[in-house]
Amino acid sequence: MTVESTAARKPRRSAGTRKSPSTKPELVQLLTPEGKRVKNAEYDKYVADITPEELRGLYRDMVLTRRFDAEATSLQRQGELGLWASLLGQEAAQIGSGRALRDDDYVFPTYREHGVAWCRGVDPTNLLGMFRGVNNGGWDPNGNNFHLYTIVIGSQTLHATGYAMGVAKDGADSAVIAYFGDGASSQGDVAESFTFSAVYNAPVVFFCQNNQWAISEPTERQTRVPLYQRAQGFGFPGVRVDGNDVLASLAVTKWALERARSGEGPTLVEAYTYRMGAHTTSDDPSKYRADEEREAWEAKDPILRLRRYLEASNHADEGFFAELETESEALGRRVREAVRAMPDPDRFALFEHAYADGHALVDEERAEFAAYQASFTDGEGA
Amino acid sequence: MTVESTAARKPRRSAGTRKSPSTKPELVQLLTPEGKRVKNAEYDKYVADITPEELRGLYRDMVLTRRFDAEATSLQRQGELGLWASLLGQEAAQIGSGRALRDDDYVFPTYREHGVAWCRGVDPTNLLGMFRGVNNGGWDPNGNNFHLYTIVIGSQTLHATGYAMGVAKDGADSAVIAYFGDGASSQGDVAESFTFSAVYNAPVVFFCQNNQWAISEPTERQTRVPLYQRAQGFGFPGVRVDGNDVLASLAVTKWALERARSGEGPTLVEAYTYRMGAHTTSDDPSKYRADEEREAWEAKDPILRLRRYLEASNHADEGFFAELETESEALGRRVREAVRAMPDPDRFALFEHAYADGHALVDEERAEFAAYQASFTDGEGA
Amino acid sequence: MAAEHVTSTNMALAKAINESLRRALDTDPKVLVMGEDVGKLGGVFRVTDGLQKDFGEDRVIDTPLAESGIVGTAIGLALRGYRPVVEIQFDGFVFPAYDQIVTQLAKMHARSLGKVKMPVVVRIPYGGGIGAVEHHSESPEALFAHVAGLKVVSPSNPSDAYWMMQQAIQSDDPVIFFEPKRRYWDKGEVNTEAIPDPLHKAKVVREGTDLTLVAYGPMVKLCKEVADAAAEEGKSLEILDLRSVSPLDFDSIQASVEKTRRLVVVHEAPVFFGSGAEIAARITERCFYHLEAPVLRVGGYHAPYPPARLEEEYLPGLDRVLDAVDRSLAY
Amino acid sequence: MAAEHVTSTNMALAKAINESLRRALDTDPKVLVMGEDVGKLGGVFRVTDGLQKDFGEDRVIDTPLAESGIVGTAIGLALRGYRPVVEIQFDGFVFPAYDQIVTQLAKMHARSLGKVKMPVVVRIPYGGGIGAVEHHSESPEALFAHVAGLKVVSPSNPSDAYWMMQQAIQSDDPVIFFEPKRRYWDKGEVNTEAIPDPLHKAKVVREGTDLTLVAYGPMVKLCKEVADAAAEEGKSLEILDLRSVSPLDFDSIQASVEKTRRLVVVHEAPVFFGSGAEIAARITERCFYHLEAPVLRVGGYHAPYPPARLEEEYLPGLDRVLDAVDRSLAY
Ligand SMILES: Cc1ncc(C[n+]2csc(CCOP(=O)(O)OP(=O)(O)O)c2C)c(N)n1
Ligand SMILES: Cc1ncc(C[n+]2csc(CCOP(=O)(O)OP(=O)(O)O)c2C)c(N)n1
Ligand SMILES: [Mg+2]
Ligand SMILES: [Mg+2]
Repeated sequence: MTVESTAARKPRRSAGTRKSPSTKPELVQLLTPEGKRVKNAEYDKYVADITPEELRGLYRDMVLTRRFDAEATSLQRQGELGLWASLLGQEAAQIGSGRALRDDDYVFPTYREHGVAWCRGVDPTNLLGMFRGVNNGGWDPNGNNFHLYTIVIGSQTLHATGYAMGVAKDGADSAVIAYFGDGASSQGDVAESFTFSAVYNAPVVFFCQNNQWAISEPTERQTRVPLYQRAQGFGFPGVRVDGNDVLASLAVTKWALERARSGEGPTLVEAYTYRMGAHTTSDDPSKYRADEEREAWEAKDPILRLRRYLEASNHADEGFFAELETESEALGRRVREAVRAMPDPDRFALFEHAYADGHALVDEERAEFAAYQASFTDGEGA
Repeated sequence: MTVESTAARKPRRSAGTRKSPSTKPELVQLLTPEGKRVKNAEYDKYVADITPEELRGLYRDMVLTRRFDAEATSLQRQGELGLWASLLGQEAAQIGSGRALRDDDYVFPTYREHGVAWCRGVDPTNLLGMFRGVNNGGWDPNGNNFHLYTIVIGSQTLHATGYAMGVAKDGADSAVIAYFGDGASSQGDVAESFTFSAVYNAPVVFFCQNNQWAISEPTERQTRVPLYQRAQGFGFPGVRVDGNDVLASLAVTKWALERARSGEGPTLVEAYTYRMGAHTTSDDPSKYRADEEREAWEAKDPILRLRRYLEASNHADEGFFAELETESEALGRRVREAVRAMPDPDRFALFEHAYADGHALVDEERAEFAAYQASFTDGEGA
Repeated sequence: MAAEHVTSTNMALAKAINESLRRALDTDPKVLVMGEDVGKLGGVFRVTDGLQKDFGEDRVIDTPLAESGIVGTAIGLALRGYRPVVEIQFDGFVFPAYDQIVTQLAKMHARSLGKVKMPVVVRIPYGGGIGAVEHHSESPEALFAHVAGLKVVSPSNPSDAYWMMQQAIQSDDPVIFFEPKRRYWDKGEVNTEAIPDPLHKAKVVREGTDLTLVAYGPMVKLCKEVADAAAEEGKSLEILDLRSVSPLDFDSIQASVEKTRRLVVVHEAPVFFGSGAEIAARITERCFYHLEAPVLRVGGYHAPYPPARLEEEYLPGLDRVLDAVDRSLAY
Repeated sequence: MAAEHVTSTNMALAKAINESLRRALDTDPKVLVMGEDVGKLGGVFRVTDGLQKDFGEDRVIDTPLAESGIVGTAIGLALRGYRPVVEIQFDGFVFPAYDQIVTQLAKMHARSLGKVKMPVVVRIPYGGGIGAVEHHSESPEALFAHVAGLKVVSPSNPSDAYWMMQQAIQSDDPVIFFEPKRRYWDKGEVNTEAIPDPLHKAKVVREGTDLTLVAYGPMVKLCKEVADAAAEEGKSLEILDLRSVSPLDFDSIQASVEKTRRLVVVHEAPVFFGSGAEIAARITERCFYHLEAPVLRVGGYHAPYPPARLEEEYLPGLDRVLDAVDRSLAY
């Protein structure tokens, strides 16, 4: 039988222009772009006792993270790094959620969570190893309960879920947080992590930074309704937070972590934010997005917003900002120097760590490689 | 850092005992188990003009499908089939949805859609080839717009979505229906098919027969909320229908197909039903479920239910039922004989169809195989 | 193996794995068993029969129907210090988990510069000969052996099944454990107090002088039948049970080939890019001046696994292996 | 190839594929291009640059970020009569789609007893040498060649890239099209009116008498450098560009080896269970009495692809191949 009828169908709306059938999604916001503190009945309590010092701390975290990020970008331009994935614009989502964590919580990042790494106490220069090409992951995940960066999109959400299942088995009351992007939301693995975490009631928070883009694709290529709504069909709550509002990001993540700790299971947090830079230093956003979009988001800059609040509320003075500027420069310098001093790995590192318990073929190949290297008169290879 | 805190966590509820946070899900029902027609404001219109003859037709479809299914089960016991996956109990879901289709619609089944195959006009004996082990799929999918059975759980939902994308590109107004089970709902592929179909607004109906079991696992191992709710997080509607009610299954599927045809995009239909038999003839349900459960569902038998309605409404007389009995036996006989007469494939079929355009290695292996076969004096192999 | 005070029991291969899992669950609280239907049902082959009853739902875990999820969460559990043994229900259903296995499980240890271990066992009942429908009879071991970071093993008998499972669980590396499903019901002695051979060492299961047959998993039994038949014709075949596909014990194969000077490799998997290719290539390199004949391979054809009624034609059988033996000896 | 009225243009390999896709989109309305970022961006390597602009969003489709979904929906589109050319962004990201490729795409034609065709091309930029981060430099071709139902090819130069893509799109079988990403910017003549060689035929790209070098994709260029260097030392190497990994053109390799009597296979993928194993095994069988030396293999090690600063050590380079040539000639 062949299909003959071609009539009657209404013209399809091209994907991406389709509007959500639901009303405008709620966005949890505690600080307006102008730096005004707005009340929120549900989430205020999670930041009710925050001190001016802590607020300055958040500000400092964001500034230093941005400084580090800028340094990395410029190190890439100078050829010191092969690639860099900038977090520019996503500082509030990362610092807010990162500072909501307890030491015994565990983090599963993507490749862009430099701000979260900062909160965990991972030395920023350690993050650069993989981008310089000296290793594929340069820190001990258990050193700061911060897992390695994961490049295969979405994979880490399952690791986080499994880890959280283990936390529950241990009877511990720590929580796990899995970061992923708007693009990642389309991966089957992410859906499976929702299923597993819901079925096992695992103490995990799914933290989706919707930065509006997956390389060149806008979020409408991934979903036709707001992403936070994905959770309810799996039986757990989802909430959208203003990801450029560090206070709101902190509060909502605290709430979600508390749910995890108290046996309520998983939560999805969608942090609505914006990737202000290129996808990575290899990317050229001018091919696919207009400058005006970026400009509009600059008005919502997460750092500027908190600065306005700090200034208006007199929680920080000139001295603080000046000192931070100095600290910032020092960080940039330290990172620059550390990267330049980072040695290339020894060639025999090729064969190391492929296995924990060894493998006969690896031994054989290492020996052949050594003999081959030794065959050169200069002892150095070609 | 090690995780030390083990206190404070509430005892976790073991998965599967967790209750849905939502209220009792709505179940679309047009016929009660007792065969009473109940009104439904939304869906009545899709069966408003159904004739007594059509009702008898649905009944006949269900009876013959069940008869065929029983014959296949007994053919397996007799060693004529290697395996059989019975649809016992799911006749209404399959006949109802199958009869909602137009000829130019396209079906992507699992391995259990014998009733849908029946509605499409696929000769039932063709379904048996793969269970007998003479082929891996014995009919021309384009012959009846009924794709081959798919064994890898969930895969076909993506094929259906792609096919539907093609239908839309062609500007045709036909629709596509993808069958899958409650277990399949956990597969990443199913989630990805939801994403793709929503983003491209593809004319596809996802028809999930929730028969309460995925082999030995109850649906609570796959989800903690009713499955039809999964759809909303992807931006399209989901509805739960009484899958043992053939009228309701027909009506709801018609509604969903109409949505597809008119450019509204995908719909999820969860047909709430019960696998009354074993998972397959290899399975032993006594290992994991109580007889009482099955007995409770027997009271909701889809065929009995329609019979009660037909009888009470005088839409069918004794003669109809008697004649159907005879037809039923004849079908059983025909299937039995056809299966027994089904020849084993020629051994050279091994090499056929691996490729459409040929492959040098296959040619080489075929030639070697032929020479090897010819090397036996009896010309028959060992 | 020590012969004193032997606690040897005759049991089927499936039961031997069951007993091995039981022992692991019993002795190490970090060991978990996970998979579809592994709980009350005890798996479709009953390999995990009774384990959930005895160790609880927290240790023997029925999972959602999603293989990527099973392996992905097992990785997370391993990161938390657990030692998950996951079951893939049939060979053909490992592919949804392939990404997690290849890009995550296999590489995590190296990626972390050795900081995290991945003690995960992936159990896969594999191979044909049981008259099953599509996707239930495949032998995908080569697809794992090519991937660095994984170890790939396959026992051929109950004793090895028992001990290799113990060793796989104790390994800090991920082990893909291929179980020869058509041998699940074959019985053999299992001595649960033996000192096992190393996991990745091949075993000479029959000595011979004229030709070496190399096999693993389900094909070892066939090779014994081949050797019996060949013996009647006066040919003395040596049989090596490889047991491990990655690493391959080339030293043992080489030693045998240096003696017999002829080698035939037998596996169910397709010959093209199969284990036989790697063995042939490396052994030819190592034994170039010893080989009297090219290494011959007997295995599946380059075609999708056929329907059950054709599988006897597809699978290596007595005559096809004997034919290869004759061809080799004819050089 | 006819030399009269030639319309030959010098272009880069990436551009040649772009032109080939453009021609296919232009001539066959059923051809579709799908993948992540293939639209406005033109793909991360700009291989699809400008195609969406010229053929519209309905023909050149940006997909959600889900490789299984990409291949799975391409299968459905093929069932509906389309001929999708899908892009996997990098080698390491094909694995989420592996299940759909292996269990569905590869088997659909056989499963349907030939009733449905699967004219799907899966484009995969592959291989290393560009200093990328993890998962961006791998060569997984063996994992596809082992699977019956698939065809696997890889061009080494712009002309082949252009014509092999035309042929892959015209094929009714699924073709895994491995694009040598580090050669994307290499230029060469492309004659768009030529009569191309058959898709699965190897090409002698340099004649020689002392030893045969076999390679495909990115390694062909290296082999030419090797042959140049060897020539300076008075050694005459023949180079065969395989172009196709499944099927492998054993006849052409055999013909060359019968002449040179020595064979070295070079690929970036790990040697263990790689293409070289299959080539070595079969050529040794076919040319047992011709070979003066065992077939030697040069390729990646059995370790995860290393970080960029080590990749030159990991990848076959001039010296390593020359070393293998010397070892072969020393027999
Ligand atoms: C499985 C897989 N497919 C493709 C890629 C290539 N890739 C890297 S980042 C990216 C986009 C990710 O978008 P999103 O999840 O929104 O995260 P973001 O980069 O915006 O932080 C893609 C397609 C990948 N890394 N992994
Ligand atoms: C990918 C995959 N994993 C596992 C299996 C084995 N298997 C066959 S049927 C089945 C249960 C399916 O349950 P459900 O989706 O509810 O469908 P039902 O059998 O109840 O109709 C399983 C696990 C499979 N066929 N495919
Ligand atoms: Mg994004
Ligand atoms: Mg079910």
